[in-house]
Amino acid sequence: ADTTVRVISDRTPSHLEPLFEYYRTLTGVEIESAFVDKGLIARLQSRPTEADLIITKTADILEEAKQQRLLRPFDSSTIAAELPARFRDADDAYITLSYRPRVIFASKERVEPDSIETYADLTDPEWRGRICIRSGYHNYNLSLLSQMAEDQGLPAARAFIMGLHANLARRPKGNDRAQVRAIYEGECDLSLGNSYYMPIMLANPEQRAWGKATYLIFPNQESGGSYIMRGGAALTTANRNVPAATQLLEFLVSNAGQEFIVNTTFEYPVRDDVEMLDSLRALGNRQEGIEGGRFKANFIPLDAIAAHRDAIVTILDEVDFDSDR
Amino acid sequence: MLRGTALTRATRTRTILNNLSFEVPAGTTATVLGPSGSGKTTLLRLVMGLDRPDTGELRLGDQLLSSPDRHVPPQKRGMSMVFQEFTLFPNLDVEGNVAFGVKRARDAETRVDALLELLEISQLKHRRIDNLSGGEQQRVALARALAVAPRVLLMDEPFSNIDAMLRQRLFERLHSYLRANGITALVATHDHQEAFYFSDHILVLKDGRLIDHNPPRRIYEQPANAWVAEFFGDTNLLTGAELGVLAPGRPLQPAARYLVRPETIELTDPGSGAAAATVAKTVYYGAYQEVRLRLEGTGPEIRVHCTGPKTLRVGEQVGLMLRTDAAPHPINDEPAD
Amino acid sequence: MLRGTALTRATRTRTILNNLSFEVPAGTTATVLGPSGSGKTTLLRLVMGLDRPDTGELRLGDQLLSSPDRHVPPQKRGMSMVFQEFTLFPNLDVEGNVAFGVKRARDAETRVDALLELLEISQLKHRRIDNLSGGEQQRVALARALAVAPRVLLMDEPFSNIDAMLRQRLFERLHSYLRANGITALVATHDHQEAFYFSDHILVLKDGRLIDHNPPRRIYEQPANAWVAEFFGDTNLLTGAELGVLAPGRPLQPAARYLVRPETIELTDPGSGAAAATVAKTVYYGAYQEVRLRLEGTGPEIRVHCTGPKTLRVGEQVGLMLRTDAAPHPINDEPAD
Amino acid sequence: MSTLRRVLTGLALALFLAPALLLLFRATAPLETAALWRLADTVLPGYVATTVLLAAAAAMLALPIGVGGAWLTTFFEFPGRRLLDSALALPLVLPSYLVAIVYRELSHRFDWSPVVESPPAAAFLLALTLYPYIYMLTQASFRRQTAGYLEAGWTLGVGRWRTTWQILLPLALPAMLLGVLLVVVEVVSDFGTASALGLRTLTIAVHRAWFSQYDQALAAQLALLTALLPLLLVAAYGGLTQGRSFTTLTNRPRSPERQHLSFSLAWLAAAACSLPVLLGFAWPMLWLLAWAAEAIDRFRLRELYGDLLNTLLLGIGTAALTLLLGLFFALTARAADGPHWRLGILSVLSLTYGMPAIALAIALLFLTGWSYQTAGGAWLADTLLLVLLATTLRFTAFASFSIESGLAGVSPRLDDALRCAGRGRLHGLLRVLLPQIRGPLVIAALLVFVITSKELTLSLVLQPFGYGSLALSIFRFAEIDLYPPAALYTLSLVLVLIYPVLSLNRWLGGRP
Ligand SMILES: Nc1ncnc2c1ncn2[C@@H]1O[C@H](COP(=O)(O)OP(=O)(O)OP(=O)(O)O)[C@@H](O)[C@H]1O
Ligand SMILES: Nc1ncnc2c1ncn2[C@@H]1O[C@H](COP(=O)(O)OP(=O)(O)OP(=O)(O)O)[C@@H](O)[C@H]1O
Ligand SMILES: [Fe+3]
Ligand SMILES: [Mg+2]
Ligand SMILES: [Mg+2]
Repeated sequence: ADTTVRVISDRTPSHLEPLFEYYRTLTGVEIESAFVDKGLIARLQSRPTEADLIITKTADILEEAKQQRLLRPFDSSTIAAELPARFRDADDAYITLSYRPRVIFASKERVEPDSIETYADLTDPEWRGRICIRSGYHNYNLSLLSQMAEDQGLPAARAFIMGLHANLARRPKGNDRAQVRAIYEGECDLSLGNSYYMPIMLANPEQRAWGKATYLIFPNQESGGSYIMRGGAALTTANRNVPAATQLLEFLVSNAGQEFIVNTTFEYPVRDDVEMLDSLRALGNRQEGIEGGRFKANFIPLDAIAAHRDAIVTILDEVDFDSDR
Repeated sequence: MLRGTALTRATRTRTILNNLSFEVPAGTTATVLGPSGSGKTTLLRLVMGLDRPDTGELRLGDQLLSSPDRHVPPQKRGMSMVFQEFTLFPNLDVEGNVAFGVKRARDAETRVDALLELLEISQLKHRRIDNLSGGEQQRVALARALAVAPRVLLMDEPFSNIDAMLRQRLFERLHSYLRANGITALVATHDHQEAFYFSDHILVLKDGRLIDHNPPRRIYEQPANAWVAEFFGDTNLLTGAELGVLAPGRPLQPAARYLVRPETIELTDPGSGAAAATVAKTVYYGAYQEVRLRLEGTGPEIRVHCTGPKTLRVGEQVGLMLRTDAAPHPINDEPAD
Repeated sequence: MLRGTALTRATRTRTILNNLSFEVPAGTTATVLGPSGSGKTTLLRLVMGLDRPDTGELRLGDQLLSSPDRHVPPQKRGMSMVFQEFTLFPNLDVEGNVAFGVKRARDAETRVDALLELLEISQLKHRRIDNLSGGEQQRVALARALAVAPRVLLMDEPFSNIDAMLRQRLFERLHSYLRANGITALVATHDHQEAFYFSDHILVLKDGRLIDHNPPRRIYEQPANAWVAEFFGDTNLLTGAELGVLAPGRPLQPAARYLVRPETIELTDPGSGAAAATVAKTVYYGAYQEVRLRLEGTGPEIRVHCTGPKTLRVGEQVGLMLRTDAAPHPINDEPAD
Repeated sequence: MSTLRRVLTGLALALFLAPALLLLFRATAPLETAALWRLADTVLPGYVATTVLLAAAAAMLALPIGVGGAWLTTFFEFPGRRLLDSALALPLVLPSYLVAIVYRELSHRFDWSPVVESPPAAAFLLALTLYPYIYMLTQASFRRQTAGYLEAGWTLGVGRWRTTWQILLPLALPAMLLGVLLVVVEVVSDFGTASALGLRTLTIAVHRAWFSQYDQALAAQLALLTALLPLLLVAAYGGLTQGRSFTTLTNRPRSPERQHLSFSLAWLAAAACSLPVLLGFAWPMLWLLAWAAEAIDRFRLRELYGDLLNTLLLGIGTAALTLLLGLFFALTARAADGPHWRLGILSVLSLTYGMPAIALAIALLFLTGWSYQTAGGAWLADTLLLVLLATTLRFTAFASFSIESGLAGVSPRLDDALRCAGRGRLHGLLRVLLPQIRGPLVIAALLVFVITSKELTLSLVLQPFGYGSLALSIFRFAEIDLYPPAALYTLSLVLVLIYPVLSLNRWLGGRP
């Protein structure tokens, strides 16, 4: 008789609410939600059964939660059938819902197309004093650097961090968009940022000029692919309403669910049969080898990434990455 | 010469000071005496310049201090004042309070020490204000006002919390201090003893009016009216006819009223004396005994102060007579104004 | 019966009350008298329970009120107190202040009115307290303390801002009010007149010690020591030898010291009397004149209070003699304790 | 103090200490200090230095603005004084981080607008938005002072200025110090502004340890370190006020009349009082209005409804609870002999307020975690009550400090008189003592209400399902750089808060 599902999420409410509303009209299932933008993992740890379903923009914490036995492996033939293995945890503890690569934003005026192909290229002395980036300790950067450490080894990551730090134009501050704006304002020529910021900026009248001043480079297309951030979902250990929660999970990976997610977040879907947004198709069009926005992503398993976090933080501290230039 | 002319001060509903004119010659001490609520504090505040008169003028020597359209601010008057409620500065210690108004820091130390010495509070120099006793606070307030070396010193009940013995000592010292420094003083008090000791002139206030303004002796012996007479001590107000019983042979006007002070009547053995009386009540006051007597017949109650250890009992019979050296003063019973 | 036993109170640096024992029989009035800073206020606070004794006990009837380990809080003692600095509640008007402690709202109105009437402040009923005169505030404080119908009423200098005439009236009314209501009262004052009028017993404090504890007359005439004698009025302390000059023929011990009150010495015409003297100083006090005289030869200075209108001049020659009804009291000059 | 009272106070303090104790437990068991030492060797000194610099500079700037404003509006008459009297409190209604964002955005858009992403500039902005704490507490203290001291000064030939400087200002010392303490604690535990301006403070480090490193021990250690700074200040407060008297005897509680200033001085005073209002409120407000205008078509009153209700509920509830607790604490401290209880209480409250909000929130989460399994606990967590508990724990400092500063000026003789007046404590409390500190009480309630309405982190972490508030909405829009809707919600918040702030004077009843 209980037809409500409780969802806890760190996503922006406006990104999920339309989806929940649609789901309600579709199935009659009421969704109660709490948008805990901060401390989601702590909420999970202290009240593991408070929600039925977790939806997060950083799937890293699902790995953390899994290790702490806070997740209930889902049991769904639909998901098994429809979701490629790289988007599922090995033990079916959580799934990836969407992903976005962490890419390079380059000044249209001051950076020649194809002068940069990999992340490591950013350490080239040519870019000394020309790169902007947000705090090294931000999840986005930590994730990126951890992936690099897994992909190319810790020494390579260290070299990258030091090289990048040496090339920074200014103290790391602001969010990803602020770096693009700095390019627009001429303070620097290159920055790192998540791909979705480009379509978002282009859609915002105030920020359109920033986006227009830059173009996107998907790094590492010749090697393993661009590093990515993942959004994900998982069931909690609450046993109030497992079937309904599983159903919602299935809906999230369904075509309709994916469309909602992609349309609101401008991330990339986990299904190939979801039509790609126009605004994403144009991304990377200045880059050789990128057609219609299709790029190569590096799907390193989350557990492998998590293992490098501490080492990366240590290196950041050592070079005092966020310090004034 | 501090001179007030036709000073008036009123609130919306009532007149607190009504058309006061007075003079205090430079270097002398005048006392403002009056019952509670008669306007003493108000007058002092007005002289100090803390309040303005509604009408009238106040002058110090040639200088016009206050008038309805001119007002020398208090801090420019060269006066200082001891407040009835002391108003010490709670965040400063005794020394800090006393030194507060001293202009040249170099003088402060010695000046403060001398004044604390004068007022017998040297040992309190570094004490906080809030755990001083009432009398100690009062002396600190006095020291503070003296420390600024004022031309005119205004004191509002400066000894109300100080015992007779200490007060006597302080009186004497303060008196010579004021004289030595040529300070004009105006003291508000409700205590006529204080007024007698201290002052060259007494201003008697009642309900905001000045009803007598004379030297102490004059006021005691020849008060402006019956009220003043009573305010300054116990009285017997007797008609000439009544008094004649006590003082046979004196030339008195039978219908007039005379002020007869209790200490001017003598008790004698029953049967002797001019008149016979019965003791109606006695009160012991140490230095004297107040005896209320009823004259034989239906005469008025008569008060007598008698000194000495003799104890009278209620109902006892005694003789009565006016002392031969006494000079009863005829009283004009209309209010002075 | 309010009884204190060996009460002591000290700060870190000094002892304020030192081993005080006293008794106030129920329904009577006792006065705590002492110079400024002697510990009167401290004693009252201790009785009220605002402070605790360091040692000793305080009992009211059978009830133990204070001891070092037991303490009945002030609001449970059935006492009330008039503070030396009044401490009225500034946010309430006169009525609000007086009615504050009245438990049953129904009684409040009549009770307050009666008390305001008693203390002659009815017309102030709805006034804010910040523009009352000092004496008016003091009476409001008194009314507030009376309004709660206490078993024991503590008053700290309750008349210090009130003139003699009004004080006299209030004394009388308060006295009968206390008697009529069976209220035990403890009054701190520095004014021995007040003490004489008001009290059944007087407690004399000096430097935190109780040095005399007797009915008024006894204290005036047979004080515990010279200091008490002086505190209660002008004195002459004369050896038997010196006194002999004024009172020839009396049986006196030449080496002993006697208390001779100034009002027990008579001035006579020069040449008559027992001894000859020269006037050294005179002070006019209205009811009497204080005369300081120097005996012929190198005798001590002698104070005489003489009543009557005769004016003496400094340097004048007069005769002197002890009044025949005077009984000089031999003084034990060691401190009482 | 009675045993019952001791026990109650002890229990209340234990409640306030619980989060800190949990942190201490997390920080020390098992004792892992490697990360902390590594940090100490690398970036920690920088964090500490920035934090201290920021706090010190903000306090040094806010103090003269707050005290100066209070002084001018209380003791002088000048053009616009009435208006400025209320307006000086206005910067309070804007969330600090939003003001920072406005100034940051302006610096990008206009060359003439100064760059604010540096610690000194941030300190300036923080001072601009936080000085009202000092202003309000100090003003309340000034208002209570009596004209008697000025008059006493005059009778000694001393003018208004020197008496003000040597008597009136020192008597307001507790209010000023406690105001400064509030400012410092707020700066130290601030996350929003520091993150908007890219500063590296200890609180940022705590967030980093928690959310980037998932290192709870380190986060707890850093949080405790952060809370240490306010404790030092409480000690300083104790030292500076110990053994001094700030009480005014109350027989003639007339306030000083305002002095009329000469023409040029009057305009100077008006300008001096206008400047902080202009910079801290009017100017950012103008831009917020402009932004809000862009989003006006997206305005849905109905969507706002729930947010508004929650905001009001939480604000009023917290104000009521903190007022009660603050009163309880302040009265306990007053009744106790010696300063120990008082300083103890101040310390505990500062500790709870001084730890970064995120630390408090997470500590509470864990403290109440077990109870979620019980029916009552689940109910607690699913209603606003847990958030209410959190805001109450955090903001009781405001109520308590304000009341403390008010009571510091009330003579203990008044308590004595109350105890002798034959009535119970409560009667005296309600009829006399509370009216004496009416100003500080109203200010306490207002401060807590305003602060709670702007509060973010606690409700973010502890929010029940289906919860929303104005502050949360503002934050969510600002976070993704959507300033027009953020501005729109801010305006709604301002509309809620501005009425009480502007009515403050009326509630204070003008002057006694
Ligand atoms: N602002 C005021 N408004 C109304 N009445 C006032 C005001 N100030 C003083 N009064 C009244 O004026 C009268 C005179 O007050 P004042 O303080 O001068 O008396 P006082 O002679 O000093 O009396 P006390 O000996 O009791 O101190 C009092 O009755 C007082 O209540
Ligand atoms: N907290 C305290 N610390 C130090 N000394 C104190 C304290 N309280 C009182 N005293 C001192 O104890 C002495 C007695 O004070 P108390 O107030 O009892 O005197 P009092 O007899 O009432 O004097 P007065 O007639 O002047 O009011 C004074 O010298 C006072 O300075
Ligand atoms: Fe993002
Ligand atoms: Mg007066
Ligand atoms: Mg006293």
